[in-house]
Amino acid sequence: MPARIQQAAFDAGAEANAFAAGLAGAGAIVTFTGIVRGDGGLLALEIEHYPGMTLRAVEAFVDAATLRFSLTDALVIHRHGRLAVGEAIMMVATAAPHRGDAFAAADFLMDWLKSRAPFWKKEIGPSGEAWVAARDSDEDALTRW
Amino acid sequence: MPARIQQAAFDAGAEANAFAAGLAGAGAIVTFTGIVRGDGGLLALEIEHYPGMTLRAVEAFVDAATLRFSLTDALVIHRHGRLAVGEAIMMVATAAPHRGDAFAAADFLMDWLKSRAPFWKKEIGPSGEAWVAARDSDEDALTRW
Amino acid sequence: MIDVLYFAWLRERIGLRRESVETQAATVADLVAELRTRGEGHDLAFADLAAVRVAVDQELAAFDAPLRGVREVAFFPPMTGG
Amino acid sequence: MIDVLYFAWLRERIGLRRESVETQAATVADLVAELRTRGEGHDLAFADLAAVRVAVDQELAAFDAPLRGVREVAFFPPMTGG
Repeated sequence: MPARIQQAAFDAGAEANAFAAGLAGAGAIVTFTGIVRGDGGLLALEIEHYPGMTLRAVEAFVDAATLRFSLTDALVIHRHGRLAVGEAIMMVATAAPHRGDAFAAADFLMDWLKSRAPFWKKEIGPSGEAWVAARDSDEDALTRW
Repeated sequence: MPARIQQAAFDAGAEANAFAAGLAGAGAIVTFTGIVRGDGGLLALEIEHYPGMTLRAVEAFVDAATLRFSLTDALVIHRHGRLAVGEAIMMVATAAPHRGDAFAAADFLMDWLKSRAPFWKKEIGPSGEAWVAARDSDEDALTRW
Repeated sequence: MIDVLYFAWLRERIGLRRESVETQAATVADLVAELRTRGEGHDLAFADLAAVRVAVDQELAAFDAPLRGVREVAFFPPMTGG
Repeated sequence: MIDVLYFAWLRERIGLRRESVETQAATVADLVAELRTRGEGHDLAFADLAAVRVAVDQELAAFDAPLRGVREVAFFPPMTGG
């Protein structure tokens, strides 16, 4: 299952090990884990998503990465709902015969998840709530690929 | 402890979780794990190293990466001795407030470990043993930084 | 009948997660023009279309996308996942 | 007295992990010239210096590095870790 969208917390290390155990012929595994940072007194993050669309969109990115980078396998886990500071938001794992492909594919997946997967983050702080604005740099990052 | 050189196998997922648990302020964690591939009937890999020099060299690379990429923390584990196909050879973990730094630092550390850490790999196959030749591309990769 | 969905601050401004709309609109842009007449919240939500993204039948689309045969249109701000 | 260490195929060709060498060599290159006279294995190991790397007191160094005060010199092929 190349992608999972879930409210529940996940164990990044256990997921990485399960991912690695299912591989044959990989020489390189890259994982990326995104964590809620407590900058500016942030209390929690609320992540909204588009249930009908999210999983298919993420799976399409995984398929694109797999085709483009000679991957052995790839995995995306992305949470929604309320997340406390320090919790893992999402993770990407990529496996390839060679490390260049594994690194590039993880970077590629992160760029697409940031700007094209239907998730929206709201920051909940001591003085109120605010939707996170998309950054031009995230959009620009897509032109790298 | 930013670097460990060891003969014993390690649990990449457990190491990644322990690394993550010790962080404060990181928004991004990248891990790289190198695995012994069974290409061409390879039976095992024998990794020799230079005990007096290895740990200090690897720690120096970690220090350089930490200075250069605004890291929260970094870890390198590298094994020596005889490794079977499918076993993890080494891992790198990097943590940073932002993902660009975490990715770049992991890539940087891999480039330095490949070409400047005193490890030598010997491939043990069905028809004999042969030292792995360094590739020009690995040496060239250092000029990126 | 088209199901219209709203996410993030568009949902909050409009005060709805979804609504069913009887429309003859030919394109997403035409639909937006109709939706803006539904009230102040709708009008405000669509005031700056540069800040709005659209998906047609759960695929990202442009505002000139045709609506013939379409069952679901979703409006939301630029995505901020990852 | 300098401790001279060999790794990987240099170790195998020379048949030694380390040896203590009494030398007045001024540089690594001078030391290599002396070592090559120690036997066929030594001579063969240093036949192509482009394929040999050196560390002086456990720091990577060049063949023209001076040996004054040095305690340990290691010879090995290009590294292949990671």
